[in-house]
Amino acid sequence: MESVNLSSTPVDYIPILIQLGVAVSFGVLTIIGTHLIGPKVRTENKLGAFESGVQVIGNARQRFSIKYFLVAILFVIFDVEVIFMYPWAVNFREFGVEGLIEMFIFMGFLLLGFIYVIKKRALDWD
Amino acid sequence: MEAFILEKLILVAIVFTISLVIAMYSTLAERKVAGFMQDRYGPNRAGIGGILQPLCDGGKFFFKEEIIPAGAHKVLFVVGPTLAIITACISSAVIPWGQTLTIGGREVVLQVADINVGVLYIFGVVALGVYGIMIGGWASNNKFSLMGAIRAASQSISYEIGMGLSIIALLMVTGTLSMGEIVAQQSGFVNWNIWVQPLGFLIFMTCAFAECNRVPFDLPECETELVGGYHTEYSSMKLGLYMFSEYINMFVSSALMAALYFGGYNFPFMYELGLSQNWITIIGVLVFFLKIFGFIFFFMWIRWTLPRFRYDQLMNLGWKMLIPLAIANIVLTGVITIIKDTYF
Amino acid sequence: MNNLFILLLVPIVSAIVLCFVKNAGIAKWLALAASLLEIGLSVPFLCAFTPDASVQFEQGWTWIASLGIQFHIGIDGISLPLVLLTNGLVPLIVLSSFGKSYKGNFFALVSFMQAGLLLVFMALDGFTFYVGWEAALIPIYFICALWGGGDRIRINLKFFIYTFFGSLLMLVALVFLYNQGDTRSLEWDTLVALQLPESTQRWIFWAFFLAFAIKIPIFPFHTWQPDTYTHAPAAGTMLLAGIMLKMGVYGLIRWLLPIAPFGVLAYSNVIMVLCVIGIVYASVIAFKQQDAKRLVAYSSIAHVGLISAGVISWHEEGLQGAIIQMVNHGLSVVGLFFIIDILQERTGSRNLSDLGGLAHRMPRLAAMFLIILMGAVGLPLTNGFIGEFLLLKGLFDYNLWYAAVGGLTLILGAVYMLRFYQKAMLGPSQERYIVADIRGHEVAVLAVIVFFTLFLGVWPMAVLHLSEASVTNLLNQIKF
Amino acid sequence: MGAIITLCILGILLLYLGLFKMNKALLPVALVGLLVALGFTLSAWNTDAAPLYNGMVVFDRYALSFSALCIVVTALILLLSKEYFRNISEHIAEYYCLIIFSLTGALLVNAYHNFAMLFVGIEIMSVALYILVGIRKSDFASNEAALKYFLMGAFSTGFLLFGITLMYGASGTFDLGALRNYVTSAETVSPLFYGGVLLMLCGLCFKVGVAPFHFWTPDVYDGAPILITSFMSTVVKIASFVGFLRLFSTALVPLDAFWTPVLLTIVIITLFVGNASALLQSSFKRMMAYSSISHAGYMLFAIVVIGENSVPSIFVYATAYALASVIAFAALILVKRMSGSDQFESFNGLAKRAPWLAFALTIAMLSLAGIPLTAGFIGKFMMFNNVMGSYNVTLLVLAAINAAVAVYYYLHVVVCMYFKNAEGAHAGHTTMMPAPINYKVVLGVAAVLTIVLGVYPDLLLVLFGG
Amino acid sequence: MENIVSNIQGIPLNHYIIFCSLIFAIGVTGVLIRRNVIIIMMSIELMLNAVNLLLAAFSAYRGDASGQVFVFFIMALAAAEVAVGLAIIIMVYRNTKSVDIESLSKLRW
Repeated sequence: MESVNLSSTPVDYIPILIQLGVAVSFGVLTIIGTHLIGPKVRTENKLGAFESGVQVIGNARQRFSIKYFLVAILFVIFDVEVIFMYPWAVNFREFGVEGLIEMFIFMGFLLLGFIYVIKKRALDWD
Repeated sequence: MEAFILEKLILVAIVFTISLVIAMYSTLAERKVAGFMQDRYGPNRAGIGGILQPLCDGGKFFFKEEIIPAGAHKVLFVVGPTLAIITACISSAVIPWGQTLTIGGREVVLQVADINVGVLYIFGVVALGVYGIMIGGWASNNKFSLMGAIRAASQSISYEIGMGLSIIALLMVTGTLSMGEIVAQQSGFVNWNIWVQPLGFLIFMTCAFAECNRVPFDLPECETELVGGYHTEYSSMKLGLYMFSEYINMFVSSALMAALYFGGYNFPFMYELGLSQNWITIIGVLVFFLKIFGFIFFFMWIRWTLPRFRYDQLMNLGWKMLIPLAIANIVLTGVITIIKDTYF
Repeated sequence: MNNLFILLLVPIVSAIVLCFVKNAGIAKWLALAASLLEIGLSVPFLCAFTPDASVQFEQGWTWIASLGIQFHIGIDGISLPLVLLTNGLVPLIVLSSFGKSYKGNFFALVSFMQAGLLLVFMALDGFTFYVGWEAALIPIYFICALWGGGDRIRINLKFFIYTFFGSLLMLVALVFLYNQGDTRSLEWDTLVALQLPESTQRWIFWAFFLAFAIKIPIFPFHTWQPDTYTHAPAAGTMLLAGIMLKMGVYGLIRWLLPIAPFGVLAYSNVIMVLCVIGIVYASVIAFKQQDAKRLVAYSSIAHVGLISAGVISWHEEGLQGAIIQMVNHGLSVVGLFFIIDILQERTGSRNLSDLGGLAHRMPRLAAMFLIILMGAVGLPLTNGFIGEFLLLKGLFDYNLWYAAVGGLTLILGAVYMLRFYQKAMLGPSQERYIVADIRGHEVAVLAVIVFFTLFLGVWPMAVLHLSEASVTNLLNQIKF
Repeated sequence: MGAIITLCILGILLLYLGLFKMNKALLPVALVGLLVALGFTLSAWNTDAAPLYNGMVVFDRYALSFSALCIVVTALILLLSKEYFRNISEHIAEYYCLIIFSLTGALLVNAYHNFAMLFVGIEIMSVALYILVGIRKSDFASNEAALKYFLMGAFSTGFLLFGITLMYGASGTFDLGALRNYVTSAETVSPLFYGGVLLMLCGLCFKVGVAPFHFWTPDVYDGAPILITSFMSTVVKIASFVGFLRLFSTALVPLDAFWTPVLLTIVIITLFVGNASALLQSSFKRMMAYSSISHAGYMLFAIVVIGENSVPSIFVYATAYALASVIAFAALILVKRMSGSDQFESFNGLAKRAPWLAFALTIAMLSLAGIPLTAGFIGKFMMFNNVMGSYNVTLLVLAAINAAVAVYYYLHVVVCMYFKNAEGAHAGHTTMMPAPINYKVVLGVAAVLTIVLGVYPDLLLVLFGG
Repeated sequence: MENIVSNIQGIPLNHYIIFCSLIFAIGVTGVLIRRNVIIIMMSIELMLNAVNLLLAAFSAYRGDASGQVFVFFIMALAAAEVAVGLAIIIMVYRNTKSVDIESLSKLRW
């Protein structure tokens, strides 16, 4: 535990950049490669949207259930609350009991909101 | 500096190749495991025991015609799978594959990048993964694809909360965000985090399954309902990239689980056997991969054992079970740690 | 017993009580009783008043401690006549409304206004003064707008905003004065003792003057007045012309002269010219009027022009004349407006061309009308005479030419007033009017007015000796 | 601090009461909670006001007095809400809860001693309001108001934050006390700091809605449900002003040579724009919106000339304004319920139908116009006095002109009530349906308070140790 | 921490300030000229992120963590704001079938 290396330099991130570069080039090259290699015979049927062989009706980009949206909003809120816990969790021992209680209060409020959301049946899919 | 970059370049190349190969052979393994579970052979024509099967599949992907539907958004349609494979490939950058290896007097750390926010990095990259699916699904202009994409997004963000919360309990134990540190702390056998965080691990694993869109959480692409979901309209290597990214994700999450909870490269009695550092490292790497393979097998095992969830069950599990459980886990961990620190 | 605060309290209480009285019959008697009680209460003040320069019956409480603002009231020789005038006219006004079926709220407003007016005349603190100043405005606005005629909404809004703007300027000046000096205070004594630099006094002068000039109103600021007077109900007009415009003149004497003497000095010529223009202009316009009420309204502008000129003239005679003339004008204008109201009620018109030959049908009215008219014109032995005489004397001492032009007011006043009387009362009788002579409360009101018209005409010292010492003191106080 | 904690818990309690279908208990519980919070606020009156929680908040008398005012006004507004919310939607508990949360934010803004708390307070206050403004989900005006309010609120928050950031960059602190030290002790104040002050000024001006950052105000006030408008134009506005004043009076006073001209310009523009626009309105609600802009201009006087009198004068002014606004909006709710319109015409003949309502509204209008014997006059007097302290005679004359203009539109409604007769469908109604008891209480309390404070303002002023 | 601070300090502070001001300005411009509500909202987020970046830079320069804590606050509240804002936009969209700011013209300023 003594040798905890807290410091991190931009140099440490260079390998990540390297890996990113490799990944990007892999993805792009593959796409280009298939584009060049594959045969191209275009027919109208082939270019139409696939709906299990049934006649396509309407545009696919239409409105969808509000529930998904609700989930997205809840995610935004809860995920940000979770972010608050990271620094606390890492330094949890230093904060001791007081920090624990404070975080419990925070989580208590979070939980109250959470229970409210559940009770409001915002997460029920029927 | 040049040496450092060269070293890292080689390491990246190795990691990259390994993950691609593992991803490729996971497809074979999957079919083999399926065959085993269902008491049949699985692929066994190409090469001995079907060993060349992935290569054939890959070749087929390349030589198939690529179709971009007329109604699709051309650019995004191509960007989708590319993004998916990129995010899949870079998430492995912070995983420590082994301890240091001394080659010709030079100490090589078997980790691409030991940054102090490794866990956050993984979360960030994993969160990006959903964009690939979302973009591809939306760009296809197909109802199935859109459905799949939305489900994927919804599912992955739902389980991300549970995952984050379960990791918090782990962080309370480890006190660091660096992957290297976390694994180094788990030397030997009794120090593995699984012993102090069993519940956290279960939650994490469940969430990892969901994040990877693996059965029983593969609703975004369930072929019986959505005919492949977000990749309904994809063909040739673009489909291949999606599948690749999925298997790489599986590989990375297995590695993550092994590293976070099962000691990574650590194995019992590693220091007691009197081995030299290089040997410990090499054995460690092998042990690590053994653990990874174990998890990959577990993934497949589950796939052929459990039926798929309904969507409401999926959401209920994520929100109403895992999140409260994860919070309870945090509370438990906090209380126990404090009590332990104060009284023992 | 000589408690000024009670004098203030009675109208307020009666106003609150009257608010709840729905019955018109009860309301008017109640209002009359209250106003008579008020007179009864003010008589002891007159008796106990020693005619010297001091402020008497003073009462003061801390009002807003943190701002150093006092509620401070008192009476001296200048305010006593006006207090008495107010208290004396209000019962007349109430009485004059007996013929109408006003409900309690009307009388409540009148009572409330009475309180505001009294506060203005008694105030010895700038804040108190301002409160009274505004408090008097609200009820008269409602009286005029609720019971008035014509385009009452627009006219009264104009009146309100006009006067409110003026008073805001005064507020600015007061706030400025408040910040001068060592202690934060709006006490009259403190303000008078300030001795501001001349340049400051100049704009202070304008801020105060505009507020007062709009209220009085002096020539270019008078545009609200004829319309408002014409379209207000009779009682409203009486309140406006009889008492409220005195607020402005009183303000000039009480606040403007002592606080900004250099300002007055610097601009007295300008003001004088305005007053004189106002006198001539209003007289000419009055002469052309067909509407009797409008005629009296313009005559009022002419009269107050002269009064203001007297105040500005800075002579004892001018100030004394202004004070007595305020009382006189209050009496006569109330009488005139009441007479017009009676005429309108009887004949349905107050247009001079519709009237005529009423004298022999209404002899009592004709007689009283004539006496009041004489008072307004300023004939000897009536109250107006001594007032106008003193005012002109003051003006004469100031500048001969102003006095000369100002003197026109006597001649022109006689002309348009007599024309009014002639058109309304004399001449061929209009057969279509079946009119009865005045009776009951009408007689009572007019008789009181006639009595005082003659009484003050014979013995003006009744008022003058009250204010003499105070005026002299005021003039001595102002140091150049 | 007790008050803020109480309110937090109260909000959640209300939410859960709604969850368990105890809608009847909502209002009583909310009022009791507010009472408790008020008790906490007042009980802290005589304690030492040291910054708490690492200098995050400070509950000095300044904060406490405004907190108490906000709580009282909220209680009055909540009293009006009894039937109001029920008519709008079934999510009543949420609205109570959101109002309480918004109030919590307001209290935080009142008491901040660190920019973090200012930001958090403003956000809590605003985010709750974004929702409240849009609670008429199917009403287009309400939607639009919510969207506009949200966009403008978020936009102004951006300015505020950039300002805070620049000030932090220059001084290295978010703490007001430390900021003051920086301003007074640094030999040269960094240009970054000046930029920060300007941007913060912009952000805060957006929040309080003064010209030229006012353009969202009328639309939002107009589109929002009346009750919410009344909350916005009273509690929220007051709290924003308090935050504004605290920043300038605590930290930025030494730089007044820099920001006074800017603020002075803003004040003058605000007065004229607010008044001139209010003059042209045919809707009472919109008129109130514009009048709130011009009142914001008057309240800025206290900030333009910061002195020992700033706090009491802004307090008295805010109290008067809040009481009058509550009366006005309560009356508007009643009138609109009957006539379905918030135009001036719907007030026609109100004096005959509902004399006491008309009377209360008249008092409110007179108070807003600043006529003596109402609280509004005392507020105006103190504001004028404040400005006069530094001999800003010109500003004062401009203010006087504006006050005279303002009388016109305030009297407009009085004119409608007393001097015009109802036409059309409502002409037949000789009496209005009687106001519910809670309205009577609110109107009565507010009107009496307006008069009492106008006659005896020491009741309030004594708080500031006059 | 020292390491990262020294590295960040390798870049002149002015560069951060100019860069963030530019981003902020882009955000402001976006709010003012774009008509799509979603894009306006994104522009606002851009403004906030410029602020975050600058705060982090200042914080690193001064070696004072409070700036970074502030970033946390901003992120959390921005999230709340976005959640509410999105809900409002959905509500408006359901009524008007449009996310164009021009369609909001019932109330006129």
